Amino acid sequence: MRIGYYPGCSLLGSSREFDESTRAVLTALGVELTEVSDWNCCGASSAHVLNHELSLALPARILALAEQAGITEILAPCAACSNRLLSAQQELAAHPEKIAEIEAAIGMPYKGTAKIVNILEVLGRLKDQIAAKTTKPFAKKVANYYGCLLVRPPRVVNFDRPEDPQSMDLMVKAVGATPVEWPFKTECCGAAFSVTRTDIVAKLSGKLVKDAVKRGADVIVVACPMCHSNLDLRRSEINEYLGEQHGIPAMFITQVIGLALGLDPVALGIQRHMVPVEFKETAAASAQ
Amino acid sequence: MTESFEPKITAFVCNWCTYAGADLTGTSRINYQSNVRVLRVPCTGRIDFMLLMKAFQKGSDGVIVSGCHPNDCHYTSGNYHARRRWMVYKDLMDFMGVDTNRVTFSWVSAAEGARWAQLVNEVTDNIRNLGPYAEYKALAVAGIE
Amino acid sequence: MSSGSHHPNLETLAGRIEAGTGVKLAHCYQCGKCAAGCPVGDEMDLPPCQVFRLLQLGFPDLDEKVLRSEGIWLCLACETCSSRCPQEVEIPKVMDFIRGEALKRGIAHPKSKDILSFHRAFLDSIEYTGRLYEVGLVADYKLRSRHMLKDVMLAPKMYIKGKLGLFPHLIKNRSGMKTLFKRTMGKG
Amino acid sequence: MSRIGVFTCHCGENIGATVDCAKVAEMCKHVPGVAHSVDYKYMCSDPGQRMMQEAIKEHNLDGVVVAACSPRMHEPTFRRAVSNAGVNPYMCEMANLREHCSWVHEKNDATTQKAADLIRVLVEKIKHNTPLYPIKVPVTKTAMVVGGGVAGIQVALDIANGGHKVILVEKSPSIGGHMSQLSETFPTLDCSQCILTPRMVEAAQHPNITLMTYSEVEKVDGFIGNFKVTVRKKARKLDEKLCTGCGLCIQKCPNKKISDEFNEGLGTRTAIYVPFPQAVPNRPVIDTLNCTFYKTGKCKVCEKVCPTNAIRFEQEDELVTIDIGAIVLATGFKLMKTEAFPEYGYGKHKDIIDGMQFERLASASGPTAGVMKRPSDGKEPETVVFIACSGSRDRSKGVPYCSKVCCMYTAKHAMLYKHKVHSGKAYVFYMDIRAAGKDYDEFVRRAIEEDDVKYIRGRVSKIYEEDGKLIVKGADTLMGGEPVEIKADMVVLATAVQSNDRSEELAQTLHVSYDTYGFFAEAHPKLRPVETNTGGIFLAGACQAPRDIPESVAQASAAASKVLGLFSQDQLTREPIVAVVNRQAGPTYSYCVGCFLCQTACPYQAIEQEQILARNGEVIKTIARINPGLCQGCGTCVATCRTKAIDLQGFSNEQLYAEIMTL
Ligand SMILES: Cc1cc2nc3c(=O)[nH]c(=O)nc-3n(C[C@H](O)[C@H](O)[C@H](O)COP(=O)(O)OP(=O)(O)OC[C@H]3O[C@@H](n4cnc5c(N)ncnc54)[C@H](O)[C@@H]3O)c2cc1C
Ligand SMILES: Cc1cc2nc3c(=O)[nH]c(=O)nc-3n(C[C@H](O)[C@H](O)[C@H](O)COP(=O)(O)OP(=O)(O)OC[C@H]3O[C@@H](n4cnc5c(N)ncnc54)[C@H](O)[C@@H]3O)c2cc1C
Ligand code: SF4
Ligand code: SF4
Ligand code: SF4
Ligand code: SF4
Ligand code: SF4
Ligand code: SF4
Ligand code: SF4
Ligand code: SF4
Repeated sequence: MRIGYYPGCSLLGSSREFDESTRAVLTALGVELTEVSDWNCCGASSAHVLNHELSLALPARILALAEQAGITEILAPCAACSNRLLSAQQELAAHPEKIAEIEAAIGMPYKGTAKIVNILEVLGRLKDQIAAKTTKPFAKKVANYYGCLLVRPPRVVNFDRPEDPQSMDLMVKAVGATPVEWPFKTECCGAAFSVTRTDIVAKLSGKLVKDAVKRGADVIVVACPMCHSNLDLRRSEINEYLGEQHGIPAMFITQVIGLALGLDPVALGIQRHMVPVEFKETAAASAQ
Repeated sequence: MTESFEPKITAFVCNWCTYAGADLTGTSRINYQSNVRVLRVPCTGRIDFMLLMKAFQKGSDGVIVSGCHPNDCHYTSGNYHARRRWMVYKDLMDFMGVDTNRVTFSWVSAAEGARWAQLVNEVTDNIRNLGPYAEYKALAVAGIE
Repeated sequence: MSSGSHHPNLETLAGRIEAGTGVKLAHCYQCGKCAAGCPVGDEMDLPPCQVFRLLQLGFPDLDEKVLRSEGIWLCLACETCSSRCPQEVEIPKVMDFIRGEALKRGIAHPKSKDILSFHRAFLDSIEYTGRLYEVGLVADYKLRSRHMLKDVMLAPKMYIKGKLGLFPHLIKNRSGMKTLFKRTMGKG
Repeated sequence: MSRIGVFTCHCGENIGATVDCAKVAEMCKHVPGVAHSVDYKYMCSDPGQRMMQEAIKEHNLDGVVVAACSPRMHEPTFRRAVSNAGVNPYMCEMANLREHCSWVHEKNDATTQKAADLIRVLVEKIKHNTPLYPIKVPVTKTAMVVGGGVAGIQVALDIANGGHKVILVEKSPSIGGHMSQLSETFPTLDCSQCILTPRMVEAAQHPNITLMTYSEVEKVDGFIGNFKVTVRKKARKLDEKLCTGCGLCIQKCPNKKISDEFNEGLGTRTAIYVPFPQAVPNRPVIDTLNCTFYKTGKCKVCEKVCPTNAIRFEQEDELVTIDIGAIVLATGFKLMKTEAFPEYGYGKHKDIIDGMQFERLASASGPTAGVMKRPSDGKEPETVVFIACSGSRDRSKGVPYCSKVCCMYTAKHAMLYKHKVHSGKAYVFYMDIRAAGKDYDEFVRRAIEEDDVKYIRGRVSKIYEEDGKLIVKGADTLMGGEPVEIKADMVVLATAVQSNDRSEELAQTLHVSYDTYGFFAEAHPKLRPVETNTGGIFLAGACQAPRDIPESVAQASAAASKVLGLFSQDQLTREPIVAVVNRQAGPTYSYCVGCFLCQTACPYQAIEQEQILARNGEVIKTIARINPGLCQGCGTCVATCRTKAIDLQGFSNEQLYAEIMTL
């Protein structure tokens, strides 16, 4: 399988390990990634707050570049990116009269034909292969955290169920993990306020961490760099807010699969987490 | 456009709504211009293209088609079919060179006596402004009948 | 014959919202489900349903109350409300729109400043480099918001973990980026 | 050459003061075809009519134009008059000189001219009129009622008491419908079974009523007064005549763990079962999907224990065709399931139940014998949250309408709960309280004021489980959208009332219309609420829209009165204003080219396909044929037909063209 690749900004910086593990896992599964050349930021959680047209133009440039490179399908691992790309693509499809102005802004023709997929969709297609190649089953209890942007708004993303989604649960099962039943799979972590309102992040993410622990999870698994930042980078604020120390790690789904496939933990960027990826009793067993 | 031109207006109306509405105009003694000649049909669904064309052929300067409001049709959906057909008629007439400004589709219910008077007056004035439908003769010669 | 076409009245805020977002305020029937599920509903001075209620009446003083509120700056665009709204009202779109309106009129809530500083810093970073330069963003944000101390503890750790690039990633076509910003933001 | 008489009426001053009637009469004399033209002061008066009848005889008239008031006023009068004088009534037309002329125009020459024009138009029309004769069709005086809920039972009893035969077809093994599942009923809180069971028994024992339970309508042919209905009697797998309903088989059936429909999945039943103890008829059926014998070929315990040897494993479905004069649809509704609520867990929490499940929990004959126990662990719930409008008034769930009964049953549920668990707390999330019936609002107020049910105006966004409690996240819009969180032990969703499964299919079988949501459509929402567009088919109860019991029963009696009205005639007489398809001798046979565009356009399904056969039975041509019993004379088909193969009697192309040509 060949597929276009749009890593997005956070995968170059604060969430490098998502990029590393995505590349490592997909390479191991024989997927070839063609990175969109000279890509720009999609505008993420800021552009739409300040300027609607900008929030269309930034994603449109990325899609136009992909089109130029002959890419028909783009993987955007970051849930925020894929959500933004989809929103812009759909709005322009519904309002073709806006395209001319956007083309003028980006200085390129825009067709909006490339299909945008998230990481769970791509992994989902490879599930059988993943299960077959699993050499070190990830025998953990997992709280799968999908966050907001992967499944919402359903009219835009049209992926999985908007409440209690299942795709990640099925994926971790395929590598030997046990998903826990928990109600906060798609509850907001505070995403966009990661920098500005850490108090809100601590409160919202705190609720998630606490409940995941309470329901017996060994690890929280995510598929979005923003969720990960909030659950990992902001853990000290969270613990401070909760007045409790929670060391439950937050991992990317690609890291979980990578470990199960027997890939080198360093290549998966496991060491980059603020909350160390350590498991109470079973840790040693699975590392072997 | 001469002041003395008195247009000939033909109205196709359904028995249940507009005909009754026009009756109510009478019972309420609301005056309107006398140029209109009403032809009663059971339902606007009954009105077909040829009837409209014949009316023009016979020298009508304007045509009114009026029935029950959507959803009020005595025959449930006759006016629905009529409405759909009118769209097609308009296109067809346009295509044939008939001046579609001379056809007015409307709804007048059995309770809208005043509305009927208003409609007839509006259409009469409008057609009076448009003048006699002389062009039709040319069309007729071109063989569209 | 009544026609279905309908033109929003751009003189009113409700009309501008409808024209700008496609959301008709009258669709909201005040069930409160949005407020009930909003992760920051209890932090907001005006929960989403109240925002809609105040706007629905079309009284200028109530419109202004909304535009001046803090709550509209707290919306995370998490889409919880809109995915559950029985009337399929796209609430976050309206939130985006009215924040813009508040800025234009210069009556945005003072607490919006931090949030705005962040978004401005974010967009500036993209405008000049094409991509987000996180260190630059944080530094820039701190300068703008004057929250100098916040997060200083985190940065070195992130650096050690290889998560903070000290140099921005520059895209090649930076002039293209400038044009893009001029043509979109330029319109204000 | 026609001999037409024109009679111009002055209506006293009404016409005469504006229109120069004498001049009109004079002008009409010169219209070709007119043999006689007079004016008179009051045409509808006795002397007026007599004058007209004498003129018909004297001048040997074959057609009459009465130039007077609106035909909507006096057309029947004058048609009767000419008929009495020996002229076919449809050879009489009325020119509307009053409502359409004298009352609405100035007194001047143009108005008089218009009056004359109106008459000339009709003179031309009459020249093309043909005598028409009222259509008579016989009536089979047996009614079929489809659906044996409270509405169907009421219809059946009313018609049967009116002296006519009724066949009551019910798809499930017993009649009773949803009402038999209810505990107590608003607004009086009387026991549902207590008021319904006697009716069920009465229906079963009525000499005029034949019950066909466990049966479904398969096919309907024919038209008003003359339907042929094919009913599928599903195999009960026993001989109903031999079975005494002793219940031994049920006691002994080893297969006891089947989820019980009557108890909405809250209880279990056996493979051979009666849905509930008071079932009518009290005869079991074997559920072949779950019976061990049908799955493995072994068991037959029921057969062994049956004292009357009634069990028949080999029994097959049976098709019966019955002549029916009128049909009443009373197939009721279904409730939206809790699975339809993603935000409330897609139905996975056992303690989130729907309204009907609550009825079973509250019912003395239910799985808990009326003791409040929550489904998950059987504990008495201390806090119960009721959510009104669950799925109703909710575009995102495809049900924008109000389900009408849930405000009331939610108040009832909260009250019943409080009566059973005195220390319990009951909360109702609602948007509006719709309690518009007699004693209804008082009922809701009682729940609030006397039973201390807390009403919270807002919707619930999410429910999740934590530590054995259900966390209900709502908001109170009367407090400005303040989030409200309640830890509940049980949640009852007042889920939407929806059209029954396969109701659209049934509507198509019967050729009745249905709305976007699958409810059957009435002929007119205000004036013909129990009739359908199809003559002879009527509606009762919740199959037409969400309804409560009082309304269902009222509508049932209304439908029955319509049927009795129909059955009071031996023959139906209908106006002959119907469409006909052109027929002629071979080789053309008909202009009809068999496109059947007309068939799809006809709102009454009055158009059938007819094969023209050669002598050897070979089909030469398939053409349209109008069933005059069904045709209502709208003329839509005429306008639709491109080959002008259909015409409408009384408003034929020829007649209308003639009118136009006179303009
Ligand atoms: C939870 C709940 C509580 C309620 N409480 C009250 C109350 O307290 N008071 C009150 O007045 N109302 C109450 N109602 C409303 C009441 O249930 C309805 O008004 C009533 O049941 C409608 O009766 P029906 O005969 O029209 O339909 P149903 O009761 O639905 O009966 C229809 C019958 O037709 C049968 N049927 C369906 N399809 C076919 C077919 N194709 N062929 C043959 N048979 C078929 C069905 O098996 C059923 O027996 C309540 C409703 C609900 C949901
Ligand atoms: C402001 C208003 C607006 C409404 N709008 C609507 C609407 O839009 N749609 C709708 O569906 N409904 C509407 N309704 C309701 C509607 O008017 C009633 O449902 C309907 O009129 C009831 O009809 P009825 O024959 O029962 O009673 P009525 O219309 O009251 O007729 C009763 C008749 O009985 C006569 N009468 C009374 N006592 C005696 C006696 N002792 N002896 C002989 N004759 C007697 C009266 O003179 C009267 O003619 C509206 C009502 C109101 C008040
Ligand atoms: S959920 Fe939708 S309808 Fe309900 S209050 Fe919020 S915006 Fe309005
Ligand atoms: S999108 Fe905004 S208003 Fe809606 S639930 Fe999320 S934070 Fe609240
Ligand atoms: S027939 Fe009509 S117009 Fe003539 S007197 Fe009678 S009511 Fe008046
Ligand atoms: S045991 Fe026989 S007689 Fe008794 S109920 Fe069963 S089938 Fe009927
Ligand atoms: S044969 Fe079937 S119905 Fe009869 S006893 Fe056995 S399982 Fe029950
Ligand atoms: S009856 Fe009441 S609860 Fe039911 S849908 Fe209507 S308003 Fe909602
Ligand atoms: S539309 Fe005319 S030609 Fe076609 S089937 Fe009907 S009658 Fe025949
Ligand atoms: S006249 Fe109307 S009802 Fe009769 S067959 Fe034609 S379309 Fe059907």
